[in-house]
Amino acid sequence: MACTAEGVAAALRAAAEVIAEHRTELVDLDRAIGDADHGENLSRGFTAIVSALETGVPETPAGVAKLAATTLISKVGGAAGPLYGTAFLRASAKLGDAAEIDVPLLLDALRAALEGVQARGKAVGGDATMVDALIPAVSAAEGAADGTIADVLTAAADGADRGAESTVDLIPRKGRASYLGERAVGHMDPGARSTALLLRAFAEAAR
Amino acid sequence: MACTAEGVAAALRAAAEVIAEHRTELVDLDRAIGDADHGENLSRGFTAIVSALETGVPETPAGVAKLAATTLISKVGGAAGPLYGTAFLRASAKLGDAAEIDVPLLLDALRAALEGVQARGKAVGGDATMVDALIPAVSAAEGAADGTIADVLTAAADGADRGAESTVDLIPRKGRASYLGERAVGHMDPGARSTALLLRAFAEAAR
Amino acid sequence: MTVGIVLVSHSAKLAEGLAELAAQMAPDVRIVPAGGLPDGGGIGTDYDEVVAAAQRADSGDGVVLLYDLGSAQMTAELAVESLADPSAAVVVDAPLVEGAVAAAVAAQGGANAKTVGEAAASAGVAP
Amino acid sequence: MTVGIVLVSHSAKLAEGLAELAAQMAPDVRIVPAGGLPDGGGIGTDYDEVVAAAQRADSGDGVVLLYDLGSAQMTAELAVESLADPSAAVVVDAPLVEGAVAAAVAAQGGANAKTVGEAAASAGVAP
Ligand SMILES: Nc1ncnc2c1ncn2[C@@H]1O[C@H](COP(=O)(O)OP(=O)(O)O)[C@@H](O)[C@H]1O
Ligand SMILES: Nc1ncnc2c1ncn2[C@@H]1O[C@H](COP(=O)(O)OP(=O)(O)O)[C@@H](O)[C@H]1O
Ligand SMILES: [Mg+2]
Ligand SMILES: [Mg+2]
Ligand SMILES: [Mg+2]
Ligand SMILES: [Mg+2]
Repeated sequence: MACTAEGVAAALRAAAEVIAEHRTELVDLDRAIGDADHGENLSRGFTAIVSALETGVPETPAGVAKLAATTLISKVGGAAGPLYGTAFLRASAKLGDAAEIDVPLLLDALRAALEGVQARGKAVGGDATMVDALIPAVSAAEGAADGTIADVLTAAADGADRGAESTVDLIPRKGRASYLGERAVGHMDPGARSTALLLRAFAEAAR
Repeated sequence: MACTAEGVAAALRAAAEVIAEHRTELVDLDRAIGDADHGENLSRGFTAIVSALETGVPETPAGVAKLAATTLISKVGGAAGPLYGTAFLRASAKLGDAAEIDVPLLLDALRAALEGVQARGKAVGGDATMVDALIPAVSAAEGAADGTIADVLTAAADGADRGAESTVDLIPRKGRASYLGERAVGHMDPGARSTALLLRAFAEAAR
Repeated sequence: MTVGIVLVSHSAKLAEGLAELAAQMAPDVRIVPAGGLPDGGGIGTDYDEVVAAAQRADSGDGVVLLYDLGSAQMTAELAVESLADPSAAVVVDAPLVEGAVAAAVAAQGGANAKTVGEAAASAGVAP
Repeated sequence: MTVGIVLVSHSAKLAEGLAELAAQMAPDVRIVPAGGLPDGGGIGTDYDEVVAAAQRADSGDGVVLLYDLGSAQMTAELAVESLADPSAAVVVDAPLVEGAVAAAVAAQGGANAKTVGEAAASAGVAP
């Protein structure tokens, strides 16, 4: 699938399906160390993205990313809203008016997304948040820069999976889970898990 | 009027009337540096005391004071409730099972009331609270120890008037008015004013 | 069993909303709001409601009371003094919202009353 | 005119109750609650409501936004960035209830946005 506006829209629709499938899993992860709404929050957000895309797909990949951003910001209702919203907003800014995303642009967008999440939430690596999925995702994507868009996104998803796994052993220092301190150890961060799921959905859509 | 249980009940009824008459004044004082409810709060409390006394006057002065205490604590709804409530509670404890209050017992009760207010609210003299009315009231009462109950209460009321006046120039350090800092200067503390009114009502009732 | 929490506020809505918020992360903790004057009488504290709330919040492991303003603190302290066992309850100086969430999470984790109170008292701006 | 205040909370009730409480001592200040998900949808923050609240709270002298939890802080910050003039509003790290009362009193006294924010940030346990 070419990484045009339509391609990005298709990837978001695929992501919405994956989120719907994993809604209960994300709720359960969040129940253990948070407030049991991460699956619900993202479902609400991605369902709204799908609806918005039905009304009309913006002309550029940047436009689609911007629509995803504003929708997530308005609809998610939890920390994931401003965080993923800012990620898509920063990615959109990088995409500019390109009609199609190529690998260098994708890498720029991924880096911008990570920077956006960190600017918004002030988390660093090791704080047991979605940042711990995004950091290895971006590194792995950079390592796959010689491949296709699908290769880059698959590498990113693999990195995010490893990063999400790494949060199991961490003491959370940001977000609600930080209230639990050591009691959170042994649990995967729900936001890190959803980051991995989203990147996997994007990678599959890019095949 | 003898300072029996009936006498104390009569003094409380007189106080309720005075509070009703000065309700707007107390509300206005509290509007300037607080939340405009001190007159309302005390009205509610003293009206409830009058009702409770209609059901039956306790047998001892201590019993009447205790009834006033518990009623104020339950009904006032603002800082004055726990403060005046504790004052009457401590006074009641001092009164023990005496059938009539004499001057030494009255002085003990007044001192206990002041101590109770300070224990409850942690205010000291100069903090621009009802404590600034009570401290000179107790001193003046002690200075009139050679007189009658009415003399002692009149001296206390005179002291409280001077004390209430002194709060005009103070920067509040306790209660809501403390949020205003220097902006509260120039205003009389509503609780100091109500303390003076109550003592004056008791003094008149004792004539 | 867990330590109970009482939220003493001048506003019924504030206390109820905060109880819901804190309960999100502490489903097994008794978090009892005690806000406003009786019978929808508006802004103020209700001593009798605070006493009742402290009794209801106690499942045998003690109670921590948090408050909004100074007069609510005094009401809470009087309420504790009136309990059958005043040592079973403690009024804690803490930022109300931040303290309630921290206390709820600590109580959910099985902490004792002293630790729950410390969690509230040391709660700062939210992470 | 006075600085406006927005109370960003996960709970509609909490925000509304706190707005009432803070308004008691600040009758001339625009204190706008922004709590809960849209349409009674429960606990969460509503970005669009926060943006609207910040606009409504501003009478020309600026706005101070306070929040309950970290995700409300992020929502508030995004809302401020979206304003026509983001420099007219500031999100302040403060204990929500104590900060709101202190900020309201400062605003009522005619303080500017910087001073109102500082009053909130330095609010501790209630006097
Ligand atoms: N300050 C932060 N920085 C980065 N990620 C964060 C931060 N706060 C929360 N998160 C992420 O958000 C996830 C929770 O999202 P969600 O459940 O939607 O929000 P909430 O905690 O408001 O209910 C966490 O698992 C974590 O990955
Ligand atoms: N900590 C305190 N110590 C002594 N007196 C206090 C204290 N806090 C408040 N007060 C008194 O209470 C009065 C206000 O009473 P009221 O209006 O009934 O209470 P609230 O401030 O809760 O509305 C003040 O004028 C002051 O005299
Ligand atoms: Mg959550
Ligand atoms: Mg949530
Ligand atoms: Mg008052
Ligand atoms: Mg009041």
